[in-house]
Amino acid sequence: MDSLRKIIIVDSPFDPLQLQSEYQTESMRGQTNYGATANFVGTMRDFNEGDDVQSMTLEHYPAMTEKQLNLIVDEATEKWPLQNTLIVHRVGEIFPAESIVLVAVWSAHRGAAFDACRFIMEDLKHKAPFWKKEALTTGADRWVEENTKGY
Amino acid sequence: MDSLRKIIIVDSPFDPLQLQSEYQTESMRGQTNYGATANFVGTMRDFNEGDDVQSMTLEHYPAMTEKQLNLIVDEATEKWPLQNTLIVHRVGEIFPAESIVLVAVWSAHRGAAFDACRFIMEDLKHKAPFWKKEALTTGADRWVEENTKGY
Amino acid sequence: MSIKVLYFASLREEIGRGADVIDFPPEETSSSLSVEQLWINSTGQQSFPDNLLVAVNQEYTNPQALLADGDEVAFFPPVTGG
Amino acid sequence: MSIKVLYFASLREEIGRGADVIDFPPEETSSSLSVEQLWINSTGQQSFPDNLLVAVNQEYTNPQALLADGDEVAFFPPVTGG
Repeated sequence: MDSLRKIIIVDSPFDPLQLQSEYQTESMRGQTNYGATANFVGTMRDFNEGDDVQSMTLEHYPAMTEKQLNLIVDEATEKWPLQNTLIVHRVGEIFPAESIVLVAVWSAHRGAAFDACRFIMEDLKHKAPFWKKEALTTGADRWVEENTKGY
Repeated sequence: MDSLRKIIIVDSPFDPLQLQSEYQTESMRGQTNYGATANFVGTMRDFNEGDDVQSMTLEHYPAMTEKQLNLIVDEATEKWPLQNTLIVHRVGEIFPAESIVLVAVWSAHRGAAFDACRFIMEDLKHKAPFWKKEALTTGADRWVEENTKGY
Repeated sequence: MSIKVLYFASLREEIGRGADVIDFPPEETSSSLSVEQLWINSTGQQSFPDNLLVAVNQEYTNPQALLADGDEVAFFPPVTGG
Repeated sequence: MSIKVLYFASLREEIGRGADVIDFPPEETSSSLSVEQLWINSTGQQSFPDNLLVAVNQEYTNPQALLADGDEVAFFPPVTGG
């Protein structure tokens, strides 16, 4: 099944629901065949591993990032009948309560939408070339060494 | 854990992402302790069980609906550490591409947000007192007899 | 004892009405009235259908549950929201 | 043969630079150059760390993969996006 997707890397604050809404308007206007949309928004917290975090810097590998995210969407599309996928990921310096990532998936049925959204999110966390460096309120910097478990 | 929730039954078209955005602004402004938001939007399709559907009427049992949805959120809150939950459900006459339902869940971690959003959605489909009657393009009416599988 | 009975969706259409108020003389319910007895009494049907759902005072229950004066009992088919 | 090497995140900071361009004289790579050999050559380290990730031309591969002239090889720690 041919699946549409849009992958956006942004280096300034973004409104995930606004972008999802715009994408739906521009890409699915007049479409009445999707019944299920599942999304996930990751937001920067002000704590991690017991410490207060003041800001974070998200580094990535630009040439690889979109390529890898496209591979992940390809794989999801092979597993589930998806109609559209939108991925937005922030890079650069970011502050608590700002959005880090949006994954939104459109499908005819809810099972596929839920499964695919979660699959893409987990794969993104484990394969997409992004790295977080936290600036603690103590003044110290540290690289996040691994992601928390998603299941 | 005390969990905030908002449950809305609407009888005219609603914009699920707009409502989610507004709820987040009014209820979580300045909060920086949630890292994960998972949502699900159910949209009316123009087909079901092989037939073209022109419109649908959603009946419900007003006195029970909110009570039951609150019980479902209570149960989710016992299972997972949730910070906020928003449920919006449409009733009355509805047309293809209009939103039927929104379930949005905020938590510190993505596993809980994904699990709880799906749990609430499935429980809503199996326990909340809503019924769909489809008006087919052939002019015939029929009650939807059961929901499709969610897993 | 007086019971308010509600019917929803396809059941409402089959039965031809959305609500009944049923008053039982005290001698008929001296011991107890179950949901199933109410169903038979209010609809004239012989038994409680397998896939029929019932809520008493807006909470799910089963056909063997006993009723009290003033209860609101709702009968309905499997739900299909969401 | 010329290879572009990139380092990211904590690895970039440890190594003290983000990129190398390494030119191998033809006689040194007459047979084949593996990712692991490149790593040892470019960083001076003894072996390929267990949790080190590598991508050749922006796709994940393993330390035994063989390189070709013009490849872009990226070394980086476990990813932590999302």
